[in-house]
Amino acid sequence: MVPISYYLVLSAILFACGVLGFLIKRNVITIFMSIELMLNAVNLSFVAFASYWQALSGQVFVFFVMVVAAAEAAVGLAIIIAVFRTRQTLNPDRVNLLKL
Amino acid sequence: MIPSTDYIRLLPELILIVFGLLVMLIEPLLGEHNNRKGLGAIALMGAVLSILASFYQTGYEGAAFFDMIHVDTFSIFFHVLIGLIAAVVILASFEYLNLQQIRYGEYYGLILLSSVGMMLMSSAVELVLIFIALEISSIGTYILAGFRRNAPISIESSMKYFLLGSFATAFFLYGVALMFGATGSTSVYTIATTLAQGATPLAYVGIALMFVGLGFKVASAPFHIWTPDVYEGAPAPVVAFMSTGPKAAAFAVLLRVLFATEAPGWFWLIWASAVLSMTLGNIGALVQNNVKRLLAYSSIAQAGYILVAFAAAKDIGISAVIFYAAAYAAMNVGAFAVASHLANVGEKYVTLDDYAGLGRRAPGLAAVLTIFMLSLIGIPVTGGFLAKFYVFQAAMQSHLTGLVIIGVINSAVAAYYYLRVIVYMYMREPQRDVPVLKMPFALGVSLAACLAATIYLGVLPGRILDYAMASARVLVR
Amino acid sequence: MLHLALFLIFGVIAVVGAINLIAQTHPINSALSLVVVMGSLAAEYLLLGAEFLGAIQVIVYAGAIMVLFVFTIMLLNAGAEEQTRGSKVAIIIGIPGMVIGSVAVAWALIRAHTGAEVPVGSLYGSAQGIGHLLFRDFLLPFEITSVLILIAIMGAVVLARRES
Amino acid sequence: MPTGNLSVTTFVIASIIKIAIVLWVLLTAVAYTVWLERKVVGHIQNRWGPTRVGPFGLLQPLADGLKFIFKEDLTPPYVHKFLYILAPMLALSMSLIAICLIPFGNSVNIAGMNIPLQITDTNIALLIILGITSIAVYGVALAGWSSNSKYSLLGGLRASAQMISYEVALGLSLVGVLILCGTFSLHGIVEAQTGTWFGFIPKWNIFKGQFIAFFIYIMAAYAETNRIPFDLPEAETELVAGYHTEYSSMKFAMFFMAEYSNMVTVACLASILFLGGWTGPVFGPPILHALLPIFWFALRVLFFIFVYIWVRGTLPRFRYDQLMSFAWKFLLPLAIANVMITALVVALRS
Repeated sequence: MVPISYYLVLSAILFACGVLGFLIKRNVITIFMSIELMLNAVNLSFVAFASYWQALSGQVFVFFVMVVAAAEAAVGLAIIIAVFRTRQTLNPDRVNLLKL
Repeated sequence: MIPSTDYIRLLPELILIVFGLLVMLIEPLLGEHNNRKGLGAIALMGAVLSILASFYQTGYEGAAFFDMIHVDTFSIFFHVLIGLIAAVVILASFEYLNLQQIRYGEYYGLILLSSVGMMLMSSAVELVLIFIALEISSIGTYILAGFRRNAPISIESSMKYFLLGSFATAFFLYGVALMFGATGSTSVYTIATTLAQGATPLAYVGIALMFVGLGFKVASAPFHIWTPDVYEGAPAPVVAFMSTGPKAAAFAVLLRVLFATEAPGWFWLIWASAVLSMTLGNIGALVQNNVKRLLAYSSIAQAGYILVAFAAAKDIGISAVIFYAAAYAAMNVGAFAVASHLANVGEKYVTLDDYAGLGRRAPGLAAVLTIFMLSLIGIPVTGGFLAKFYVFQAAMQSHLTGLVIIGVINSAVAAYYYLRVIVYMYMREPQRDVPVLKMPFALGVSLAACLAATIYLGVLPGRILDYAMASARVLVR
Repeated sequence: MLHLALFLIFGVIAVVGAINLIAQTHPINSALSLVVVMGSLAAEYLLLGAEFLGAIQVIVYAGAIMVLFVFTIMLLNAGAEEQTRGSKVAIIIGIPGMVIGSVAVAWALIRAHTGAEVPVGSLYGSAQGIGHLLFRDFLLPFEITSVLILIAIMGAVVLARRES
Repeated sequence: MPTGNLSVTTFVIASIIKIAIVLWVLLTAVAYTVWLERKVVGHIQNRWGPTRVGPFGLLQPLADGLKFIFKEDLTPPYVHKFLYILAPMLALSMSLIAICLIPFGNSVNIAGMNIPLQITDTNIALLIILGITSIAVYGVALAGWSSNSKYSLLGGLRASAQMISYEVALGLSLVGVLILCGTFSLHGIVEAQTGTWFGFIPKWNIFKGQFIAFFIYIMAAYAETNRIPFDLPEAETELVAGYHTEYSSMKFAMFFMAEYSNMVTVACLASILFLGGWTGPVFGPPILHALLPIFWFALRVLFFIFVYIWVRGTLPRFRYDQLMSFAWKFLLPLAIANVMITALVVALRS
């Protein structure tokens, strides 16, 4: 038997990894992948909580998150391809017409 | 079986979807070099019909689709607001698309479909649906931001918006997960009943994380960093759309999540965010030379004012938020519509210097922009004044003196940069030759609509205010 | 015992994969690490009884979304990332913010009485169960996702299409 | 519970024996599919095919295998070494894992124990197979990318795009079957097809209105396994050998084996999903009761493999854009229409 909190902690660790990746990576695609990692971590939380509450709706939520992730991936990668076409780089520091 | 009234409760969204599909289906039938104005007309018709459908909903309040959406005065108000924003932006885009050589009719389809998401955000009472609706509106605006494809700056702003937006969405989602963990449900009303029995730390953290996500969508500090860049790069009519529509919808969600669930522990979050937004927004705007960036910072500050009302007592606070959202939409869409007209081919003329001497070269346009600027400052007889007045009044009545003082000081600071635009228009000699195009009919109509709305809200606020009050009462029950 | 052992094995694989995602400099290595994370998460779902989700996780996430990533990396033929100094704002505000956030979440999780042990697969996420929810209670969100997908397709086509 | 009525020890032992048998049969089948292909294609083209090694060239597969083992294992410079080696392993192992979910017959009684003729059965077997095939795309994509060669990269890109596209149609073609059978378990799907109408028309899914789905499945399956007429990823005339241009010796053999064992899996799946699996007349002594279902099953699989080869000997290759538009503009709408009609019929009948 594994306490549900173990799953939650695992999910929190993965989420933190995703946030860290978003902050320090210097390649747009990898940054985007960090976001996907964060979504995955959240999904684990949902499944674990669904188990805790004995409510299938938590699992259904994960289903929707996957759909959203797929839609985001399609749009995001199209945007990245378009940026690459104009700038020939994936480094966000070199995509700098806009100052941040 | 699903009763037919459920479909009426979804009617505005259904109409938008149908017209969005129609635009999409007709677009490939048009030749490569044909004008896309016809598609715009179809889209406009869809937006107008959905506004009418929203009015028609008045007799059919209630829950639909197994308690997924809740049609009430609150949601109807936001439906109409979003429909109006979409319609005005579509009108303002006719000329812009021609000028910038954007030949993709999908533009109109995207505006309609992302409006579907925004409308659903305001009526959804289930976090699942709220999340999906939020994503529809976000993804639509990510794409629209990159629509000036031949300009690298546009596609870069799209990328920036997309990356930061998805990042914020992940936080929102984690917040939802923790909320689900704390209450065992994702329905707003079930969450409310569970939270009423006492909130766990999980719920507090959940609310905070959800606020991060929503705070990003409404561009409130400290989640505002993306705003100036994205607004600078994105096509001007799109900025008019995304600085008002998604924002109004996100405020609607925030109202529902915070007040309908009686969520715990958000007061200081909102307080801090309001102060930061007002201050950072106004200070940032002081040094801007690019009008789009200036308006971006101004919209951060405006979000701050709205958040002040959140912190106030429930009913008057909520009605102040609703009123402010309407006034803000009118003046901001108007200001960006003017900016999009002046920007000309390739959005070349967007700095304050390009606006110098506008008072002589295009007196009508300058006058209109002046009114919007005055309204953004909060000068009487304009909607902006009353909106601000109600917000600060609500805060005063709730004894939030500190917040009101900060807000008033900020308004005074803000007056400087808005007035600066006016000063440039009327008192500076133009540095270079900036051509001003003839005002096309469609844009004229949309500007007139914004102007009328701004003045109407400033002179005869009674009906809207009553309506806002009624909506507020529905929400807190 | 077996449950705990499996949880730990796949948990460690997932965390190592996530760290590897950050540590690798070439995007394709990062992508494959992410596939590993997703695979081990699918195993965790199976442990929690969500077998349908576990399968869908592999098919949709690892099999479709990540293939799209790999495909894009191959298409752009992007090399290893350069080590430039990124925006300082992100590091200065982001990292402390992340630490504070993690502490807050950890605190909430510890206080949340979720230490309850739940037997393996106590909530059996069968396809039937999920289907019933999806096509009844969650009918509207399900239908609305079609708008989401439509908007995504439209956007992807518009943005990635070459100018003629 | 997975162990059924067996004790854990017997379950493990039985499983190991089953795995050994299945692997042996599969690899032999793969070897002789190659032989059969060369023979049949030879005859179609009016030649003999392999004749030298053994009677009718029956030992040819053995000779080929020895050749692959003893060839120099060349790893070109400039490849991404780790992924270059990983790719063929991934391709082969995924195709071998898929086979362990296939039931070859009903359960048999050995020494009073009821042993299912399947390595493992789960409630979501079909989904797992789909998942495995979607992971298998990585083998091809990574092979193309890691070889660091233009031909390989183009082949890999083409292959992964093709496999993803056809997977959609493949998955949708199965939905009709799932609606009729109401389960993801392959065993359950076969069970749902037992019996006959009027005593002679078997109640196979293909006769239950899944005729169109069957053809969509077959076409998508050809594309998934990169076979003619959809073998664009390795179109010799344009891409040398596609994604495995830079591979030689055993690594190449792994891709080769993966392709043929995928063919076998796909054929098994087609028999189970559409042609009633192992159902068929059973008669005679108990030993025949046990073996006849396996025989019927093998017969169907053999039929599919023969059709594979026949098609290869007959049809020319598609052009790439034709291939893609065929998937998206023809197969996909057809599959969706099939799903809708099936669902409508089932809903109206209940």
